[in-house]
Amino acid sequence: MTGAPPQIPANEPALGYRTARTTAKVAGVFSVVFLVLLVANFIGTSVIGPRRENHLAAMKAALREGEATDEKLSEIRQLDLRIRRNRIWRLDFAHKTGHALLASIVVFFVAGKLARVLNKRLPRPEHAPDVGVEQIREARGARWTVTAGLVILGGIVALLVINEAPLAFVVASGTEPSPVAAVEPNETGPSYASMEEKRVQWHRFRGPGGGGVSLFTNIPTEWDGKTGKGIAWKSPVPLAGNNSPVVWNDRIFLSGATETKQEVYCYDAVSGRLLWTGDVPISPAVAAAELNPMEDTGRSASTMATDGRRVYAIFVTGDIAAFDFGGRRLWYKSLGVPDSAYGYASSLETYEDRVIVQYDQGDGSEDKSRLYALDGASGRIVWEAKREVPNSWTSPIVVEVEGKSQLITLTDPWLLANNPADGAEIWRAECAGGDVAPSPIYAGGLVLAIEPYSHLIAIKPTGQGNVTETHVAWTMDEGGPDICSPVGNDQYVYLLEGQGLLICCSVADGKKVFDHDLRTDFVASPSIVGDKIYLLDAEGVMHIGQVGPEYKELAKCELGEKCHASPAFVDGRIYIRSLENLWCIGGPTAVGKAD
Amino acid sequence: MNQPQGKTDSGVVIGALIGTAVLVAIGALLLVDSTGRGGSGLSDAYELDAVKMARFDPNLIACHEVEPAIATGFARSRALTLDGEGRLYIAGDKAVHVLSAEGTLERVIAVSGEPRCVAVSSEGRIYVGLRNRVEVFDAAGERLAAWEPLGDRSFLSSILVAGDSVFVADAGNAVVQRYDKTGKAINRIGEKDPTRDIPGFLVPSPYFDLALAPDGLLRVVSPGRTRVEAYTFDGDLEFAWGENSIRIHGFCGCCNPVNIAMLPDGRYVTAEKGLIRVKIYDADGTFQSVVAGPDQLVEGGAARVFENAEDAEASGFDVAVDAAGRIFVLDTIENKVRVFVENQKGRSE
Amino acid sequence: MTRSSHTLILFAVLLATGAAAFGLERFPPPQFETDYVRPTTTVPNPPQGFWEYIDAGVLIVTLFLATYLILRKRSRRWIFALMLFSLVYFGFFRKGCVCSVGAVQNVTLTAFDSTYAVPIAVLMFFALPLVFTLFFGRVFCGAVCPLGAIQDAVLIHPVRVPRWLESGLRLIAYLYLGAGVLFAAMGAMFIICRYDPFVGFFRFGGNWNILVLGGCLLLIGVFVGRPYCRFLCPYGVILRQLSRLSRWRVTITPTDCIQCRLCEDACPFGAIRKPTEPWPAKEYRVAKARLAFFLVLLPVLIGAGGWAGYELRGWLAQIHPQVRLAQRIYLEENAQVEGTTDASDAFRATGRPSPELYSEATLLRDRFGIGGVLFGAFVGLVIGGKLLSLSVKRRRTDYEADRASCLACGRCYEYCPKEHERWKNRKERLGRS
Amino acid sequence: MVQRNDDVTRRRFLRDGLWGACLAGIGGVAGYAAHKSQRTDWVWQIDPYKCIACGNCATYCVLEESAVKCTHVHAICGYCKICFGFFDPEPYQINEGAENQMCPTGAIRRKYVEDPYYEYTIDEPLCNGCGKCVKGCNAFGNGSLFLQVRHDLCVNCNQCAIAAACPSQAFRRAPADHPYLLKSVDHA
Repeated sequence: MTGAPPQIPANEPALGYRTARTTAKVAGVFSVVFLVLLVANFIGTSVIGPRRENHLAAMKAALREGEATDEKLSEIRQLDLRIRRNRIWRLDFAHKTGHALLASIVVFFVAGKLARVLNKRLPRPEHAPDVGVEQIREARGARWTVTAGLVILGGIVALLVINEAPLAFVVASGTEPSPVAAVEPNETGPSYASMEEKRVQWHRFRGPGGGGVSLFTNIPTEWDGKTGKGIAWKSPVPLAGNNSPVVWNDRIFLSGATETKQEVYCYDAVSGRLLWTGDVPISPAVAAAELNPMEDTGRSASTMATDGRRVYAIFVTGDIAAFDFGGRRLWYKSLGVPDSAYGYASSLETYEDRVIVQYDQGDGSEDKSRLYALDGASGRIVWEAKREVPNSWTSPIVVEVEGKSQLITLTDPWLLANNPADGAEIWRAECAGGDVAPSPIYAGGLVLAIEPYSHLIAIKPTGQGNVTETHVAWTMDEGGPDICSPVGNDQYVYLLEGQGLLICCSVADGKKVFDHDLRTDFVASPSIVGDKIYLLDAEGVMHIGQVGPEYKELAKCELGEKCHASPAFVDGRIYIRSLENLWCIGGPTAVGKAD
Repeated sequence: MNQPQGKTDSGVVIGALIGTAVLVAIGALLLVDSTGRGGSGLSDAYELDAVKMARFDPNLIACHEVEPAIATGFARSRALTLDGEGRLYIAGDKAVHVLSAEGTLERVIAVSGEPRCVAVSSEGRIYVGLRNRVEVFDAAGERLAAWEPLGDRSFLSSILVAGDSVFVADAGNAVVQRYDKTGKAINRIGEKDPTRDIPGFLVPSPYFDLALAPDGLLRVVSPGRTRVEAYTFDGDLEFAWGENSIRIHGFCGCCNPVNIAMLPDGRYVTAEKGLIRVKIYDADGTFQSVVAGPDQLVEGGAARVFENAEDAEASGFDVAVDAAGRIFVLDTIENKVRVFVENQKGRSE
Repeated sequence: MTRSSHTLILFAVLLATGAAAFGLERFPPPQFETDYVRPTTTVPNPPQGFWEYIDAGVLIVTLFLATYLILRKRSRRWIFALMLFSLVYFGFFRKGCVCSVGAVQNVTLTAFDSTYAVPIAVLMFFALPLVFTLFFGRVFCGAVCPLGAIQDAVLIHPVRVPRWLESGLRLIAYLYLGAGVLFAAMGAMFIICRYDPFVGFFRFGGNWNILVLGGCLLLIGVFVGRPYCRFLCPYGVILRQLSRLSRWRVTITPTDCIQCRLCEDACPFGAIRKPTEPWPAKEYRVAKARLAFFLVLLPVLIGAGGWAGYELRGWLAQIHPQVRLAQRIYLEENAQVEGTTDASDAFRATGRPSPELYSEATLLRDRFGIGGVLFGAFVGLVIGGKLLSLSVKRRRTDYEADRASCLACGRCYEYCPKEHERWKNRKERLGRS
Repeated sequence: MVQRNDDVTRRRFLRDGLWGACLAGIGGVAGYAAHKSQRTDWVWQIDPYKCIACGNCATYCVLEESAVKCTHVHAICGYCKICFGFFDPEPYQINEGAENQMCPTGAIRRKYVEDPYYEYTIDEPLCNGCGKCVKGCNAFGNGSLFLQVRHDLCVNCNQCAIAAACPSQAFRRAPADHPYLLKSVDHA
């Protein structure tokens, strides 16, 4: 041993030790006093305060019932003042006492520690017992305590497992409810949303009527995905898909799929949180069918649709399912694996409590194409219309013509109008050929249909039977996009070619008004919001133009991610699905000051 | 450790101290309030108990509900009126729904904006008040006219056709505007005018209703004064009645009643928000009976409105009366119309 | 402001608040005849964000300083001074929030909640102490953590906690960590913050129960060195394991151990390990068998833990307010309880159908099932691993600080005669120069 | 001996590997979080449309005097003569006498502006966040009174104690650059 540690004297406590000890004791006493004061104050606040308040309340009640005198009034006011003053005084007292308590405790510990240091003694190791044995014993002891801990834990677990957690609602919610139970409990209202309700939502591909026209005018025109300006939130979408978001109030729905999984997602419009994920099974027939959709189509190109109560999704496999807004799957069925050259891509539409499926497949010779209306609550087929047409990639629209609903579908070569109530055909016109993908729209009282690479044709939807000879309003031969659907209002109709050529015609006569080359690629369809046209290119840049006789660019907003899906425009917000994320544009979630 | 003397003694003390501390700590931990039922910590004296406030003598209820309620088909319904044949005209969202007396939807009239109020003339014309303008439709739903919009401050909340005049209650300007049937302004009623002893309407929220009484006078609600005022068509204030009280005989809150309707015999039906209650007052303004109280009218009772800002804002129920004296209540929370019939009448029929 | 921006704001409010698509229309306020001016609503902004970065900067500086003081300067006084500074700055001045211990949950929530992202400063509070521990041992615990500091400051009369008890109690910390991460991941609550025993002292207020809990822990801390750090701290558990791998660490002696035994009782945290002695021959045989048994037991424990965690999902889920609410609503709807609560009233006031709530809560319960499996398996792993490590013979020739348990407080330095020699030498060297 | 050396090297290799793995793990977690991270901090705030004014804000806050206070947006206020945020449900008279007030701390001031309007302002230091007035104003009036977390008082706990006790889950984390969720007006 070389050199003893300093400041450790032999046995005599160092100078000041006693002072430190006394200080510590005094500080300790003070601490206790302050603590008692605090507790007393707390008790006073919670016991005496309410008693006085009740007295006050009784006096007030008496005042209302009986005769009021100035004395009574002033008595009440004085008591009221006393109560309020007392409350403030007690708060203040607690605050001060708290600080005093802290100070005395600090003094106590400083003095205590000091005393300890001053009274430090040289360590005198006792005779070491057999270290080896001791270590073995220690380890054994520790093992036993850990084992004891294990046993205690096991006991608690056993106890809890035996007494099942009180989660009675689990039974009520049920994971796989029967279709009977799934019928909306809403007994008074209709089990579907009215057309009027739908008009202010975005319940299907390209919004109400499928025309890409939003009734809202408060849609943002400025954002930047990189800096986050104007972005309310963005949330990752687990599985890829080219389908577009649909919106009902504060819920946003979209789907995604891989070869092994088909999922439906519901997001919260407020937070962007993924509220639930729904699974759609893949029918066993798919494995045998060697389904091989084109990569550009993907496995979930069909946009979902909702009737305000339930939401429906169909996938490239022909598997269709319905969910309630809480994420329960109501039913599921396979419509048979579709025989589609590029992969099935038609989106869904809803009519009353039905979901409409355009199911065109094959080459037209095998009698396989159908138009279905399924019961939204059960999935049962309400009606089906056979049609001798080959596969198509357009989406059905339900429009109101002269107060009656028409279900319009575009195929090769027929543009067909059916009665959505019973499926009966109303009229048909021969107008397109080849592989049709752009969906028909209804604008300016005309149904407009595109034949890719060829022309745009306008049909008056007022006829009966074959109207090819009688009801063609005009044809515009200056080109036809192969993917993007047209968009139009009462004055203009716009065509957007995949490479960025925007053609504008007059709805009245089909005369070209202008064309304008945006020089970038497009997959998403254009939309009109008020007097603005929104064009989302494949790189995620939104070109916002003025609707009018010439193209005037109003703004250009970048998202910074590639986009294939058409955006949804609802009530101050735009929902855009990029390849990876769902974006909500429309300012931050928190809002600035009121004026 | 290095405690030469008194080792065992201090050991016991320390052990006891630690043991106590451990027990107290565990106790404190287990007793941490995780219920969220602490409330404001104030005594009951300061309680604002909606249920207590909503309470009234159930014997005062002199009506019963008939038929199932009629769905409006709106997400946000706003106003209700009836025509001579008992058809219901309900304004909501961006349309007016015309329902047969049995409650089947007959016609949907699309309106260019959100309608706030609706009235039907004897010849079947439909006058729809939007935020600051009036649109006129024929019975088939064809738009006949759109009157010149009023200013930005305007906020139309009620409309009434009486004889050749159309009266529009403008809550934003707190005045009743009288038009002829072509939309030409005739005069303004109820503007503050000390010379005519008119105090001016007080309209703190977008509820401002008027009705035509069998005596030929207009009845206009001045909600901020919790009273009903009677005016001639030329704007002379004849009389007024109404008392502010949370109790059943008065109008509660700061701006009630929100809507009124006149029974064929000249009695009033009033609707209040906040504490949603529909009551009947006799022709001189004396409280008579209750049609329905908060517990009958709102699922979840009075507390629901107190606890939900959205429901509170939608709690201005509209009332209408048909020729037979049936009382129609437009539930703007659940978006349906409920029908009530007075008990005596029900029996005598 | 333009009219359209007003509308935008309104709609944004509606969306932000989850109101239905229809507008809650506003109504023009009264027009005043007098020249009364409507006051504007002013709302004070939160303290500037730069404080966070100052905090992070102070954290880095204190960590480096602590490393220097502990590993190079080897001065208990300086370490104590730095510790007091940390206590005053991170604790009393910055009110103890955010701390590294709680930051575990923020990072977890980031991974599981798409709407939440941990602020950079909080991320630094989480990651920096871990990195430092990986290099230098638990210097964070020694002189930077305000929770450790407040306990260290009150330690006056250390008593020895038997090894067996210490090993057993430490399991609580692992359970706490697992639960903290689980509940943060599920978005239920930050329990580590909610039950933080000392933060109430830093803020001069808080839940009374928690204050009492903190007071008790401090009272215990007068005798038992840093009870929270040793038996409860969930972050300490991570630091423990990382510290086992640290590049540099606290050594009792600056040179080599002369087995003088003076430091034997120096550590109030029981972190000084004695040199080992060879086991008796028969012990080896038993030890081998035991080791084999525990090796087999480990996967069994993990499996059993996972199973138990899954089975307990219903109980675990109940800490989530949504699940409790669903349960309450169900009971009320089926007339199994009397009356209503604020929560159930509030739910009913939203007008949402209860089945929707049930399926949401069931979904949550199922997610707790997955979380429970992982949580249970983790606990199984910890217990199994603990039993294994207690059955392995370690070889130590000197007195040394246990890598995992050493809190780097520097108390043992002055007990080592070699240290005094170093001081003397340095003084001499200084004197010569 | 040779074997022992092997053992030691193997151990060291294992230990180094583990060390590297831990460092990489921390880096990975930090990297992932940083990738998602935002520069702004989060603060707690009350969604006024979810708040049911249960009163918990007055008692559950860790501060002695709650950081939640009543906020009044005058742009929404109707300047009612009879304000049920101010008056007792059954006031004896319509004046400012203590016997007629509802606020337990007398934190609302009523001031005559002109016939028939009265201005109401919150005396913030007195307000304890109990939400009595919020309930009254919501139910009967325009809802211009509502509770907000005042960020000059709030210490921004990582887990807000009131949020944990909020029965309507009205508390949520808001970005620090938009720290308030005010009710707003559409005067368009």
